[in-house]
Parts: sequence; C-alpha cells; structure tokens
Amino acid sequence: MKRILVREEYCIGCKLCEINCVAAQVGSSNLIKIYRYVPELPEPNLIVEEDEYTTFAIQCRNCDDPMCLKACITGAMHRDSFTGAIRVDKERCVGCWMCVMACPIGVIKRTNDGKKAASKCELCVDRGTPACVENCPNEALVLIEVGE
Amino acid sequence: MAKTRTPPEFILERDDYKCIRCLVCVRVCSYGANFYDEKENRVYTENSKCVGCHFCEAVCPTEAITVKRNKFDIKPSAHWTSEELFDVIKQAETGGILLTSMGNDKPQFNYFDRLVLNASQVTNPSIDPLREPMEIRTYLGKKDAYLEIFEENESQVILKTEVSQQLKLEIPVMFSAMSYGSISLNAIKSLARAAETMGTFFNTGEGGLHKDLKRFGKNMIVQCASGRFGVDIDYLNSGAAVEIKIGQGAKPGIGGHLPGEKVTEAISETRMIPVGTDAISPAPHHDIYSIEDLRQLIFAIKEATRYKKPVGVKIAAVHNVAAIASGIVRAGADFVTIDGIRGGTGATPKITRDHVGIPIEFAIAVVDQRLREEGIRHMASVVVAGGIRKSADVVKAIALGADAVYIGTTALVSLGCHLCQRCYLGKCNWGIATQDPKLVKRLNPEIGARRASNLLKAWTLEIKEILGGMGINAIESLRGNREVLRGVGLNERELQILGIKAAGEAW
Amino acid sequence: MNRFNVDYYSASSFIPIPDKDYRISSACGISGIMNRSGRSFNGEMIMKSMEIMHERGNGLGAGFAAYGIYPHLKGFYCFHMLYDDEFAKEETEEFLKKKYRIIESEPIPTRKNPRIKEVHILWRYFLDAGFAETSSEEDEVVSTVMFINEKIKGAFVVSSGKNMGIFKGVGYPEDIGDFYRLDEYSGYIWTAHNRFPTNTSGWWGGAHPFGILNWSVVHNGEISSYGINRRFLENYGYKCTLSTDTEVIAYLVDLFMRKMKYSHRVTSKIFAAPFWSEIDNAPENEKNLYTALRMNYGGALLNGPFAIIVANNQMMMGLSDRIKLRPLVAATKDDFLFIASEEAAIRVVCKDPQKIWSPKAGEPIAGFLYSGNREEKITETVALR
Amino acid sequence: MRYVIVGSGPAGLSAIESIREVDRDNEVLLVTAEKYVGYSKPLITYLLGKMTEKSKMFYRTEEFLKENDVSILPETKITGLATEDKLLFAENGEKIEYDKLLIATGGRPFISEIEGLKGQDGIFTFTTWEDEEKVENYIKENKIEDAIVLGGGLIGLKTTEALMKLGLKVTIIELSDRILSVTFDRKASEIITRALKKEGCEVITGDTVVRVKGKKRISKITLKSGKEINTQLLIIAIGVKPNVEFLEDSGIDINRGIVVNEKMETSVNDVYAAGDCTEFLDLIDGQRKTIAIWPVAVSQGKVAGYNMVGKDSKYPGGIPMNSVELAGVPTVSVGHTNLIEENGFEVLTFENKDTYKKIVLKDNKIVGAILVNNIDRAGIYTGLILQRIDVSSFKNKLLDENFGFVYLPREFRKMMLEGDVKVWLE
Repeated sequence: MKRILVREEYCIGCKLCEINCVAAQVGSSNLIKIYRYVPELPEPNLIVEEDEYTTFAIQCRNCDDPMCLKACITGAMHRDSFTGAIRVDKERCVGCWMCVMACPIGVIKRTNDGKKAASKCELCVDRGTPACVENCPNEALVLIEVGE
Repeated sequence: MAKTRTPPEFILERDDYKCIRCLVCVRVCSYGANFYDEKENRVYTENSKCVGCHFCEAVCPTEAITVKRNKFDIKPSAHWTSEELFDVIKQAETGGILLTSMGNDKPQFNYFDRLVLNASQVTNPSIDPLREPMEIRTYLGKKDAYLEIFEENESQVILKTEVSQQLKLEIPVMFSAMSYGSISLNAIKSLARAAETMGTFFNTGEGGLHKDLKRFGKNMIVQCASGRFGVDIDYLNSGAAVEIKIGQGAKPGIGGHLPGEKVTEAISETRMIPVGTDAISPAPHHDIYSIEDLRQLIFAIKEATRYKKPVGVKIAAVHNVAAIASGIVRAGADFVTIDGIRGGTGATPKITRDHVGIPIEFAIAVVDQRLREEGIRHMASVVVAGGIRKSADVVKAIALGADAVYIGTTALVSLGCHLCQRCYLGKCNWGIATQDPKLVKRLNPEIGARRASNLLKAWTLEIKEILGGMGINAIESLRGNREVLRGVGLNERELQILGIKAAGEAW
Repeated sequence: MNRFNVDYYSASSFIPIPDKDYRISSACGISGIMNRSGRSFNGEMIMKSMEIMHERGNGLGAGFAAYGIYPHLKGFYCFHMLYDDEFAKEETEEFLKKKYRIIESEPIPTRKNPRIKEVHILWRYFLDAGFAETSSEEDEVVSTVMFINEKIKGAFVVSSGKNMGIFKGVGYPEDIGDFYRLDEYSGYIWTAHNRFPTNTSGWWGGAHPFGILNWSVVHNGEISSYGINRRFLENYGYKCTLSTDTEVIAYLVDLFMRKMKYSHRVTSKIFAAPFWSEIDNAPENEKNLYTALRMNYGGALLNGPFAIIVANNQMMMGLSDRIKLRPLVAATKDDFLFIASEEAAIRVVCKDPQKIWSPKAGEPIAGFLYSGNREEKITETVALR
Repeated sequence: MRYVIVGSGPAGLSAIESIREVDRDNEVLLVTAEKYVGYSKPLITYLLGKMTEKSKMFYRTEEFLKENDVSILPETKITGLATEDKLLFAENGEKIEYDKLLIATGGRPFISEIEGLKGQDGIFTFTTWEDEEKVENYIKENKIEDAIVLGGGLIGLKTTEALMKLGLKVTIIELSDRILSVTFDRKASEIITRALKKEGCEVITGDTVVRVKGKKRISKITLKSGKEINTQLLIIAIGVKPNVEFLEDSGIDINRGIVVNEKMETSVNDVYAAGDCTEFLDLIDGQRKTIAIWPVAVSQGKVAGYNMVGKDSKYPGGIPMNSVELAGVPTVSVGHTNLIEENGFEVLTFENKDTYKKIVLKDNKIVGAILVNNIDRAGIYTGLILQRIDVSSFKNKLLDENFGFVYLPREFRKMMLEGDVKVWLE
C-alpha cells in the first residue's frame, strides 16, 4: 500500500502541490490552459498549512484503519482493492459529511457541483505518481510503500 | 545632489498570458521582489529588489518568468563599464567598502581555458575506460622518498617503513572549507553525505562542528582558523585531518566577520561563542607571526591528534607562493592548500576579491616546480582551489602538479546556487548561504547530496575518459605530467612559468 | 628544463636533434638472450634474432648491449662515446683525465657498411676510478655521465659499465651489428633493439639500448607518463638530458635497483603497479606494501604501452606494462633464457625451446647467473590474486 | 463452525468483514427481520427526499455478500434465544443453530403515549426502508401537503428535511425547549431553528402531541398546550431504544442495552453484541451508555467479528458524534457539547455571521466540539478528543479559522503525518 510521506522539514511552502493537484483533477498537465479556460476549478485535495517557519502540505494519510471508512453511511468511501487507496464514489455519496467529521487529519473536502459529494486525495491512482509528489520541487512529499 | 536611483540590475519579465496567478513566485522570493495586486489580479515585480538568483524562474510552473540582465546602456566606453559606474555611485552614496560574495568574476584571471590536453594517436593506444580499469584514487599526506623494504624471499616481502597517515580520496576532488554560518547546515549536510558516498572529503571551515556532522568524521577535514571558533581537542580529533587556514583566495590578507545577528543558538553552540555576538576571525593568527610560529602550531595539533591525522596549511596564492609553500612543507605540513584569486567566499570587500592574489594555475606550477627542485615534493601533498569549475579544470590542475583539488563554488552550484553574489545578505533563496530556517529548508540535503554526488560521478567518468584518451590508466601518471598540456594564446614567459609548451610544439 | 624552449629562440643556428631535443614516438622490436652459466656466445645469434624482426623497425635506429665482452679489462669502467667532432672529444678527455686514470683509449672498431652513414666519432675508454667499487664511486660515475651528456656539446656517453658495452646507431639492426663487427665479440648476455620512430631523421644517441653503469634498457613502446616520470626523477636529482622515455626507464632502474637495492620484483611492481582492485583484496601485508609503493612512487609508474628488457652483469629481466599493450614472449632452453617481442625471434635461434610462454601483463621474467646467491631458476613473479 | 449474525446494520456487516478477513471457510449466516439486506438506514430520509436512488441504498451490495460467502435469512424476526442449546427461535417457528452468535439488532423506535393512535392511518415511525416506502406511498396516494413531525432530534429533523424537499409544509413539535437539545447547544439550536424557519418550517418547542383525531385516517392533533393542528400525516420520531426485548428470557445481562465488555462479549459464552443494541463505555465520562451512532456500530462490529474468529481485538469505548446538514447549514457535533463552565469545564466559542464554533475542554483536553457552517477539518477535533491530546500549548489557536496541524506539538504532528494514523482501534 502506498502513502504520501509528508516531510515538513523540506516543505518550502510554494504550493505547487496544490496547483498541480487541481490540474490532476481536471486531468490535464497544461497548467496555462487549465487556469485560463476551465471555468470552475476543483479545490485541491490537499492543504498547505503555514505558520512562521513551519509549512507543509497535508493530504489523505491512507490510514490502515481509516475513520472515514467507518463513518461512511453510503459505502461511497471504499478502499480500492487493487491499489489500496481510499477512494470516494461520488455518485453514491450523499454529502452527509460524516467522513469530514471523522477524518482525524481533516483532509476530506466538501464539494458541490450540482451534487454534494466528499472529495479527497486518492493518490492519483489513475494517473500514476501523485501530481503533488511529482511536482514538489524539494521532495517534501514522497510516495512510500507501507505495510505488508 | 539628490539621491540617485540605481537602476535595477535585473529585469524580471513575466509573460502575462502564461501567468496563472498561482503566486508561487510571490511566496518564494526572500527579497520580496514579486507581489500580487488583487484588484488587478496581476503579479508584478519590483525589479530593483531582484538579485538575479533565478529561484522564482526555477519554480514557476508555467515558464512565465524570465530573469534578464539589465544592460544599463550607458554611453559605450571601454574604460567605464556599467559596473565601474555604479560602484562609484554606490560609494558616493554610502561612503563604505563595496561588499560582494563568491569568487572573482573577471575574465582575465582564467588560464585553465587556455590550456589544452593531449590524446593518443597511433603510436600508443588510447585505453577504453569502459573496458579497462581506470584509476583515480589519490592519497594525500606526507610521502617517503625511500621505502625500506625487506625481501626475505620471493613471497616474504616486508615493508619496514611506517608510512604516514594519509587521506584516501576515491576522486581527487574535495569540498572546500565552508563554515556552518557562512552556509546552511543543510548545505553542509549535502556535501558531507556526498563526500561519504563518493569517498572524498568535505571541510568544516572555521565554523566548528555541528553535532549532526559528527558522524561524517571519516570524510571530514576540520579547519582551524584565526578565530579558533569551535576548536577544542574533540574537534581536532573528530575529522580525518586538520587544516590550518592562513588565508583564502577570495580575500588574501583579511579576516572574516560573521555578524552577530547570524549567530543563532545553533551557531553559537558550534562556534562556542555567545548568541548574538559577532564572530570575528582576525586577519592573521595572533599566535602566528612567522614560519616558526606556524611550525609550532602544526606540531601542537599533531601532538593533540597523536600524529594520527595529517595536518595541512591553507594559504592564498600570492606572489611569493612558491617560497611560502616550501616553508610550510619544511615546517611539517602534510599537505598545502593553495587558493587562487578566483576562490569564492560568503563575503569579501570587492577590492580584495578582484585585485589581490594570483591565478591558481600559476601557483600550482611554481609551487610544484619549486618543491621538486628542492627535492621535497614528496613531503607534502598539494591541494589547490579557486576556480575549478569542471573536470577539465581538475585534469589540468593535476597535470600542472596538484595532488587534488577543492571545489567550493562549483559544489554550491551543484546544490542550486546561481551565483547572484549576495551571500552576504543571508537571504539566499536556494537555502545555501542563509540561516533563515524558512530558507534553509529549501535545500533538502537528500537532494543536495544526490546532486553533489552526481557531479562527482560525472567528473569521475570524464576524468577517466580523458585519462584513457591519453593512454594512461592511473591518475599518478597524470599528476605533474605537464607534457600532456599545451598553451594557447599565452606568452613565452607565461608558458615558461607554467612549465608547458605552446600548442603545436611536439615533445 | 627543455632545451627547445630556451635555445630555439636564443640561437638562430640551433637545429634541434630528435630524441635529444625533442621526443619522438616509436614502435620497436626487442630481443634478449642470456646464457645463465655465464658462457659467452657470439653476437651473430642476437643479430639473427633481430633480423627476423626487420619489419618492426624502419632503419632509423638499432642497437645492442653486450655483457662479458671485455673480460681482460673487466675491472674498469668502459665508456662508449659518440662525438660530433674532435673538439667535443678533446673537451671530454680533458674532463675525464681530471677524475680518472684512462687505461685504454681507442676507436670502437667498425667495418664499412653501405647502408650505414657514419656521422660520429665512435670511441671507447677504459677508466680506472682508482677506488674500490662502492656506491659512492658509482654515483661519481653517474654524475660524470650526466655532466658529459648535459654540458659537453657534441659528446654523448652511450654506455658506462664494466665488462659491457652498448653499440648503437641509425640503421637496421643487422647493418648496425655488421658495422660494429659484433660477430667478433662474445658475451653471455645480449639485448638488442630495432626501432620504428615516427619521424624522418634519427640521431645515433637516440637509438637503444640506453645504459647507465652496468644497466641497460631496451624498450618497445611509448611511456605516456613520461612527463611525470622525468619530474619524479628530478626530485631524486636526476637530470634527463635526452627527450626519450627509455632514458627515463634507465634512470628509474638505476634509482630503484641500484640505489635503493630493490629486487626486480619490487621494481616491477613500481613500474607496472597492480590495480587498486587487486591491492584492496590482497592480504594485509601485501596490501600495505603495494599501497605504499603506489602512494610513494606513483610518479615512477610507467604508464602507457611498453615492453622492456633490462639487463646488468648478473641478470636479464623482461617486463610489460600493466595491461600488456606491447608484446613480450619468453623461452628457456637448457641454460639459455630468451625474451623477445616475437616468438619468431626466439625460434629462429632456438628451434626447440623447452618452454615458451607469453608472460602476463606487468609480471616480470628474470634470469640470473647461476653463480652467486641468487635463486637458480627463472623467476616469474606470481600475480596478486 | 457456524457464525450467526442477527441484524444487517453496520455492526452486523462490519462483523462479517472482520470474520471473513480471518476465516474464509466456515459458514456465516446473516439473519434479519428486514426485507432488504445491506442497505443503509440513514439513507431513508435521503431516499424520501429524492436525494438518492433505490439502487444506491445499499451500503454493502449483494455482490459484497456473495463475495464473502454469506448465507442470508431475510424477513426472519428472532423472538427468542436458548444459549445453552445454542439455538435461536424465529417468529416463523424456525430454529437456528449457532456456534458463535452476534446480536446486532440495533434500535427500534420509541413511541410515547398518545391518545387515539390506534387504528389511524397516516401515522408513521421512520427508521426502516419499509417505513420510507409506506410514507412515500401515503404521500403520493393522498396528495399530502403538510405534515407534523413529532420530535426535534436528528431523525425528526432529517425527516423534516426530506418532507420539505417533497414540498410539504412541516411543523416540528419538540417537547424540550429547543430542537437538537441532546446533540447541540442552545446557540447551535438557535441557528438551525432560524434556518429552518427561513425555509418555511414551523418549529414548536416545549410542547407535545397528546391526542390524535381522525376517521381511519388522521386529521387533527391536539397538543399538550391545548393547541390543535390539522394534519394528514404524523411522523413520530421521538427516539429509539435498543431492540433487545427478545432476549428477556435468554439470561444475557441487559441494562439499558446489552451489556458487553471491551471484546464485545455478552455475559454468555459465544454470544457477542454490537451496535445500537448494546451499551458500553463513553470515552469521555466513563459512563456505560448506548451511543447509537454509525461509526460506533461499525467499530464495535469489527471488534466483535475479530473476537468471534479468535483474533484478539479490543474496543476502547466511543464518543457521540454527528454530522448533519439542515436547511443548507452543515453542522458537526462531537463529544459532549452541553457541558458548562460552572461544572469545571472550559468553554471556548467563536461566532460571526456565518459560523459558530465551540470547544469544550476539561483539564486541557477537548471533550466536545460544535461547528456550524464551517465544518471543514472538523475531524481534527474528533481526533484530538479521541486521542485525549493535551491542548494547552495551542489552546489559543483552537478557534482559528485556519486551525490545523501546524499549531500542534511537533512530535504529535510528525506521528500523524509520517506514521500510520490510529485514533480509535487499538
């Protein structure tokens, strides 16, 4: 199972991770086109926290025993059997925000583009390397293998 | 006269079409040159704040930024360059010494590029480094002119001489003395790890030893300079060798000064001085006013390290360098480090940097020749520094007679430095010449170590390629082998001092 | 300091002499024959061996070293000289007389050969230094040779040992041999050289063998480390007056084998040092030894392609470079040892050797006279693991 | 070996997952009184309000049950249990043997004494899909335009929301002086009440229904205060209680709910219980109680399942928590939020036009949090409560708009960012 390791000692707070997360969600690598022509950009699925000298990006930890899975009343939140990533089936999600309440990292976002649904980092499993990891200029985010 | 507005040195061009207002450039600039106007939804740059470090250019995700030099189109004059003009203006305004950083940037001091190397053709075969062993291991330290060997019989050959302690370098390139204080801990860690990986050495500089660096002792040379910061018995014994610093190429004849505001808690601990006090390295060592004083210090350190560590002496290359080096060798140094006029630094008066000392090429040639003439070349290794930018420079320096080279600026460039020469401001955007924790962490030592190692790996390959091309497979056959060098565009006297022939001359 | 730089511009009449004033690259054939019982044999044998390697030269240089040829005067240093003119000869003799008693002074006997163009006065002296042979006396002779070669214009010492002599010149070996009437000499060690320099003219002094005292060297190859080998020797007080790599080898042999008294084994490990990868994996004492040799005598590492035959009155040794870029073959038959560039050069004088082999890169082959305390067999130093 | 699970709610289904994680061979039998198996009860208000579809009601699909090789006995109501014989008795007369039994029967609606309830159509409880179907049909067939919801708790309000989505005019009647009085504090209740009223919903507090009138079908209710309201639909949602009556003679210890230990074992060997039918420790006050919320049911079911197959697992206790969005106002309540300063608790609040935040602390540890409107990152508080983190070093940052890990002690943050995050299961 993969997890994105957050190394705050190397985060420079540039937020390139956020920018590229948005692009990855849109599904293109052409940032200029995305930011110019896509009318409603999704929120990044990670948060850059900052306070004085400390900065770091934080996204789903892909917990072994995830609270969000336990709290989900619809079955929309599920573990991808192939990659082990926790994913949201936005079609099934009804927007009850139980996962938002339960996630101890606070990295599940509420979205509402016509339909309420939770949104979270799914490790870019359809993309390959997570966009944030790939574009972090200082390797503050690295993809690691955990567990068995 | 009214205050002069100094025109910006750099102009940051932002392609507004490509700019996606991600504000990365705004967030990263430690000089605050980039800013965002929310009302206009536009990112602007205050060019006068830009130092030309190119960090924002490097992180801009859409290549919207180009940092260009402002040409300062004053009326053309061969005598008055814009640099000269603005130096005068600056001094007229401030009344102070012009400060700068890194090495001499003037063209006339470079001789490496006027030397060319030889290669085998027909009469002796070149050697393919991919197929045959190609050896560049180097030992630094005092050698013996005669080894006593007892040959009992065919299989019993015994070395009787007890050879002096040596530094074993898998590549004859080391990282120059750069102190914790002048550069960040992450920068030093990067070099330390790279030195460990590549089997070479880094140098603590005059900054004492941060506790995180202790584990790199096997690959560390500890420096003892005029301020004696952080020097105690443990420090002297924590590395593989000790280097006494008398001078450095970027500022021969003057000392160093780390302002109190940079003496943070961690730096105060490693330098062993109170937080916030200025760290002043005097121009001379106040216990060394003569060569015999130096000898005493060399042997005091040898005593302190029980004769287990080679002790070197670093000097700036000045006019009388050959005689001084000879004196240092005779004073008992195991290696002599010579730093040429192009050597870098964190802060130096511009006048010193640009006008004092001699190019390292000449220094190598005269020191090596002098020591050989005196029959004492084996008594100490010669390490040279100041302007080594590439493996070709390493090869040429060694062919001129150096045992190994130090790289400082080049090492920092491998870590990201773009030579903006503003180290003395302590705001280095690349996390190198700064102690600001927010900036320091921009240099991830894992990446830094990888990059510095890669540089040395690349050089290793290149040096081997060049050796193979010359038909030799061990670096000792290159060392001092000036036959492989020829000069281009040098006058008779320069050729003679360098001990080389002109291009076109045969053996 | 190289003369070319200094003299070329200061004296317009100066015409540089190849080998003496500038270095020329060359390829060659070498051969050495030794009778280990010390029985002398005629020079025709080595000439025959060289003749078959005619192709390895181009007529621009050849030479022979012969040991045991002056038994009646074996207690005296024999100087073989090349003079450009009578002035040089007179100056030299004047210098020699100050230091030595000249026992014999005579021209080196020659025979007219249509293919040899005589350009020098060829002379030999038998000199008595007046003292018992000690190393300081030897040093004295060495400095005499150095002085003549460096300081006396138009004079060159070809050889300076006892009971031995070097005969060399510009031509093919069979012609040079004929010219010097080598068929009239008998010796127990003969080494020879056939040269293929890559330039048009040759200088007699530039031909091989090179010698100092009893030592002689023939060499096939080009020493790419020449520049540093020469400067290494400077640190030990040697002045290389010629611009040939072979001279450097001769001096290095003198330094290590005569002065430092290292065996051929140790010396060969300096000239053709084992690789670090081999050294690192050797047992501790060997590792220390070889590391120290490379560390301290790295400037004496002979890098680049070479095969050499080194001889003195007691022994003959063959050695090739550390990756054997030049050929070398050895053979034995009864009390004879043969070392040559080609097997053919051995077979032509010894049809059925008992053993014939190609030594490994950097491994010396050495034969010693049976008399004396040296080991009785041909030594073939075992390679490091 | 036969594992029998009674009840197809989250506790039962998560127990099946745990069992199958370890034991893929032995039989697992799922017995449920319901017609639909594997659906999510909280979704019935979403279904009624057409915020989801029938096909998406199943929290665990048929496929899941097939993959896990589960035998199913639907519409089988269990009426008794003989623990010595390891036998279950069903209403239809069937007897079911078990080796290991899990009781996960959840809760059932509680109905107060109201005059005239019997025999009237148009009066419903609202806890099962079948309830939903009935209500949906009733509204459709009778073209209902208004409704009374008795009970201002979470179920009542979610039902209200659904009815409003269908265009009904709804009146909420709550006995206490404010709605959501259990989960939320006064302030949060006010905000939600205001929002509901703005959407056209009537809220009556401090009152209750005492009488129902109608001929076969409800037409009017009378309140305790004497007020009368005409209506054709009454939803009774005043609460649920553990569904454990069938165990009365089984010998299993029952207090308010089934008494279980941390391994989810009942007082009888090989009988386990999990979910809304049990009572266990509240992590904050240490009291035994029923915490009838989804995540607790899942966690308990998981622990029960592991222990049934012999894999040691413990449930440390739970806390109440709820997330609900009413009239467009998202709210989160975690832990104990109605505690007041006089009792030694520290209360931090933040309020502006759109948002309300309240943190309740005891001994520098968070015991409860309410978030109204801005509920993003609410889970951080949940984590801090569950992990009992001392917040004294960053207490002043707790109410910050950008409150996050950056303010937390570095060591704790490092653990959360770099290690495996475990906040609940030991």
